[in-house]
Amino acid sequence: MSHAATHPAAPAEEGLGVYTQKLGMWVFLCSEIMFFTALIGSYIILRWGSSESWPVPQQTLNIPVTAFNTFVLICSSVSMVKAYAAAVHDDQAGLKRWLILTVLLGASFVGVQAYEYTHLIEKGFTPSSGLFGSTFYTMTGFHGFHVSCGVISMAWCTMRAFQGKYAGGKFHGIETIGLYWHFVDLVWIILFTIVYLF
Amino acid sequence: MATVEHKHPNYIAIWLYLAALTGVELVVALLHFLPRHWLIGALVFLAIWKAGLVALYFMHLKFEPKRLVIMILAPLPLAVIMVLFILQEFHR
Amino acid sequence: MTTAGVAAGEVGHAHHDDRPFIRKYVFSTDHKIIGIQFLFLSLFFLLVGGVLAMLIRWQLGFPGRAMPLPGLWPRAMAPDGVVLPEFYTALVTMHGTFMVFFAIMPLLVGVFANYLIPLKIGAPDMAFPKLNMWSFWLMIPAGGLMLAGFFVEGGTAASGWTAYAPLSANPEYTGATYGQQLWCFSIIVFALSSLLGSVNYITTIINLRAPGMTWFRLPLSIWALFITAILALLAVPILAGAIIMLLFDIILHTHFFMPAGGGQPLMWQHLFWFFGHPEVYILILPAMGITSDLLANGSRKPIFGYHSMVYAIIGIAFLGWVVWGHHMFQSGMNPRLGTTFMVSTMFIAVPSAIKVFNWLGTMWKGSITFTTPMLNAIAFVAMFTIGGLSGIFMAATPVDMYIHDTYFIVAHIHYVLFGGSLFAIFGGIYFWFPSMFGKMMNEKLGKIHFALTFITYNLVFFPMHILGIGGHMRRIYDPSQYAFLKPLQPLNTFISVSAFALFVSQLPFMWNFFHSLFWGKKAEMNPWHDNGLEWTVQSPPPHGNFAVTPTVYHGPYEYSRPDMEADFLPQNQPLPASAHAAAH
Amino acid sequence: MHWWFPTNASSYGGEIDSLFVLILYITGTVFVVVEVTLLVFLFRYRKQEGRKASYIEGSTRAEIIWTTIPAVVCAFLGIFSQPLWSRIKDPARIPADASPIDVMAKQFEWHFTYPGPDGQLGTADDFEKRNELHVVVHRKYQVRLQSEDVIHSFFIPAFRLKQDAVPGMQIHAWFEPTITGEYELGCAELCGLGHYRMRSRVFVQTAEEFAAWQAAQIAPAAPAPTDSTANTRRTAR
Ligand code: HEA
Ligand code: HEA
Ligand code: CUA
Ligand SMILES: [Cu+2]
Repeated sequence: MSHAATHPAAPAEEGLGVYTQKLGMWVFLCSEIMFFTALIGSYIILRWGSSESWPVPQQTLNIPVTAFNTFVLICSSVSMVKAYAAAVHDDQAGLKRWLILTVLLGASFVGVQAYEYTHLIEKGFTPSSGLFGSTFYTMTGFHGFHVSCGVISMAWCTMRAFQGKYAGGKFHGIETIGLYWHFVDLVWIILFTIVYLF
Repeated sequence: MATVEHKHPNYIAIWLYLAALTGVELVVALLHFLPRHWLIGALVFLAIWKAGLVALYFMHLKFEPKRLVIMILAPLPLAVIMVLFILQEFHR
Repeated sequence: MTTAGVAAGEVGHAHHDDRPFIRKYVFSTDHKIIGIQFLFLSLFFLLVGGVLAMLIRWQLGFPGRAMPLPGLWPRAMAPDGVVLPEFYTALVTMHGTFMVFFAIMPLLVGVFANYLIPLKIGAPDMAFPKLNMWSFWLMIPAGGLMLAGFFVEGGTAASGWTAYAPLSANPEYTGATYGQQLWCFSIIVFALSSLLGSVNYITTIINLRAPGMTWFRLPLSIWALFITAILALLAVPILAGAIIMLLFDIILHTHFFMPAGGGQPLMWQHLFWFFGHPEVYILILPAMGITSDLLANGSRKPIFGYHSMVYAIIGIAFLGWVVWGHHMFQSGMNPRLGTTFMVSTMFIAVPSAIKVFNWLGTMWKGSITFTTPMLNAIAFVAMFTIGGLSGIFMAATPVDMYIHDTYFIVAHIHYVLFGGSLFAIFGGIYFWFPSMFGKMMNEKLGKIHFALTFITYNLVFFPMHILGIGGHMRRIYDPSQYAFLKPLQPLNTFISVSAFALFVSQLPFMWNFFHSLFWGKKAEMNPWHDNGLEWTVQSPPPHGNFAVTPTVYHGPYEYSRPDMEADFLPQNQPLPASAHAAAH
Repeated sequence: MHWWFPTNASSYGGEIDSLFVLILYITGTVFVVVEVTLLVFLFRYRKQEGRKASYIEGSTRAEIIWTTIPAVVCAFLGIFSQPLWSRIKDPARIPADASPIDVMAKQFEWHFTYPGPDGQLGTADDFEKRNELHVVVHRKYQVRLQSEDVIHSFFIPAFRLKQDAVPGMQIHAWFEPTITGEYELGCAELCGLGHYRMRSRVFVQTAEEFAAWQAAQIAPAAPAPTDSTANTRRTAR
């Protein structure tokens, strides 16, 4: 549906050629990039800008568990994109199945992170224990927060899917929320590397 | 709204791809066979690689109009400018 | 495709609005109502900021003298009306914070962006009306949290609007037990509101332009608001991130900015100013856009060099990202970096020059009518130039070494923010009031308000340059502590008296505003003979704006075409047949 | 313009003043040009009966002119200011013969650590002084700024010198007083409620006066407490 249709005479103005929700989500993600730039950037600056020696992450953090968690998040991205494909092809059953899977995977990621946090804090590694603690909890914490938001909205989408809101190839909602979900995954890929592995 | 006509890439393949890369990362990171700065370089490279896969296929940027891609990449230079300036400032 | 995503039927059918009052005027998703809500809210905050400024001026003009009605002031802050040092720093902090985040920014980006964008680009509403509503309703808790500071133990934040760590990172340093936390929370909520706004504006302008409204047919006000939205979109999250870290330093005792734990105090300044300088352009670009529209309209002439005006806006916005260091020349930042920033800062004068001279060019050979909006727009050009030029002094690092953190800076701030932004805002309010409320504001009162404000404003802020050159530091509670400042004290007193006069000069505006709201004379169609689409519908425009989606045939500045009788041509009317070369 | 500035008493202060005045001339010219043109246009092109505004959309030539001129001017200003700046602030270019003084800023006072007769800091004969900076005229000094708590700013208007003192950093600045007399040192960075009275006196003395004073300081007789102890209201740790 476009103005151009109603006014064939007029030169229809090209937007970015992307429907509005998707464009809005991308614009929002640009903002998110800068938000994480602030957090990750500060970590980089504090770690490589200051002369002090930095604790070796692998001695404090539990790499295997987090590696597993990374895998979980990647899986959730796949299930998400599968859900999107299903929505495009109007395969309702598939859509619901993949969405539920995504929610579960996302939730378990948060769960594992909660478990990780509790253990670290028991070991006495807290936000106030040095720059590493400060940056670690801020970055992973805010990523976790984003995942949680994603899980909630995903659950909501699942509900709507069961109400058949995405039937008949109405995939815009799914694609849009999917973009957010993949972005969160993408951020984690970066975080996992520079926080856990360096 | 002709942005969906693209055929869907094989998502499962990309999934395995990502999993494999993660495996490589772990190997590189945990069995320290590389000198420190090489290690960092390799890991950053792998991370960007993975991120690229997610962005290109899962977020199907590969199939979006150029202008959108440009718009999305716009913040990155700013981010880099900020971090590099501040970094070299403390790195004395 | 233009309106991809706008539900069918929604497009261009201004249906008369039968929603209940609460959905229509309170929790409204109509961009016009939201804009007007922003108008009232931010004018209120402007008043708050103004009152705080008066208290500041009282203390500076008459150090240690009890304020009028001593009983009125809370004992903790001003026992028997005498301002305490801790209260003074709180005043300065809150004044800056309210003016920047809660008055000028919402006035420009909240009011005009919301009200004008859909109307001027021929869209029925914003791309995401619900988000838009939220962006307004978030401003209420944000402002509430900020005001709450005055009522908690230890008072409001007191580390300046720049909240330099570590002063801000440990309540013991300022004595503001909870104030700084409240400040942080408030700004975080504000950041959310701003984010929702920006996403809306950008998406709307990209995707919802009416047919024919090509990029280079957009009014400069819309161009400015578009670029501003991008700046806000990318700058504000940096502030949010920094403030979150600051907050954690305060409540979780992290060490981001605390040298004790290995943190970097200067990192706060870098992050803050990486946001802060784009922020100051957020505060001026829309004002520039509005000025351009008003000047073209007021001198009945096309804007001079439309394209370069657009590129100048983009240039300023881009350069704005690489100059933040000019706030940190004396901060202990690497001096070589200082040189880089000096040069980049100097070059911002270039796009600004283009704008100033093109404004002059616009008036050249015009037919200038001195309506209140036009007067304010002219004042913008005159005053922004002063403020901008004073920026050049500070850009020169050696000079900045002397005038940094003196009243020279304070003078600069106010010449750009009051002389610039606020005059443009006044002009904008006078200009679009008829469209917003269907009533005209009183011209005579408007002119009185303008004249008084213009004079007293200069009496207040021009002498501040001299204070600055005299070495008068900023943010000091009692200048008379310093022998070398004693001779300047009379000047301080003079400034204060003028400041009170300036405040009084705002009364005609307030009266005019509220009186016209109810008893103003009815605005006829297109009272200013403007070309904008917002004037092609009745005022106030109906819900959904346009009965039929307008088609745009030419740029917004077709004034006094030689081949036409009328001296204006709204954008939705075709060029006269004689026009061979189509305007951009 | 001297009636504006406090009298300059440092070696480079004069250059800063004249740079200021230079910029003042440049911007002043721009200011006059802009404002006068504006006023002339306002009068000349005010609405008059029978005169229609002429339809002019711009002039590339004009725009190129008023883009390049400011560009040139600003480039010139930048290049012109740079040497003075790096001479004053570049850590590498602090005069080698500058005698050191340690400055510790804390809410809300200045602590100075002077070298004893040996001219070396960190030796036994160092001595401390609060809110009193004594220096010898025509001798170069290197102040090593540190802060105990928050950011302060070491500002001696008469020397045109300003440099923040940042906790966790040691920042060096130098100056050479040129006129004997008493001046003031202020704190130029908001550092809390006592910011306004974080003030120290600066004595520029002849070598003899200084030597005498120095002797008096090192002598067992404890230095008399200086005035501003009285109004230290709250001191955060
Ligand atoms: C609307 C807000 C606004 C705007 C538009 C500007 C515009 C500029 N500002 Fe300003 N600035 C502030 C708001 C703003 N500033 C605030 C709030 C602070 C204080 C923050 C704080 O510490 O609290 C500040 C502080 C500040 C500093 C730090 C001072 C210090 O703390 O030591 C500096 C230093 O370089 C600076 C420079 C400039 C420059 C070069 C411009 C340029 O963009 C100006 C360009 C315009 C012109 C130059 C005039 C028009 C041009 C011509 C007529 C052409 C001819 C000109 C020449 C040939 C020179 N500003
Ligand atoms: C846009 C921003 C803005 C505006 C408009 C003002 C307006 C004023 N400011 Fe502001 N000021 C700042 C931004 C602004 N200021 C900032 C950012 C700082 C730095 C803070 C810091 O150091 O941290 C500062 C600091 C500052 C100082 C320095 C304090 C110090 O360093 O110790 C002083 C001192 O005189 C001062 C004075 C004034 C005065 C007298 C006004 C007068 O112009 C006020 C006149 C009154 C009004 C303009 C309000 C009138 C009300 C209306 C018109 C609304 C009508 C209402 C309805 C219709 C409902 N300001
Ligand atoms: Cu110390 Cu201000
Ligand atoms: Cu700036």
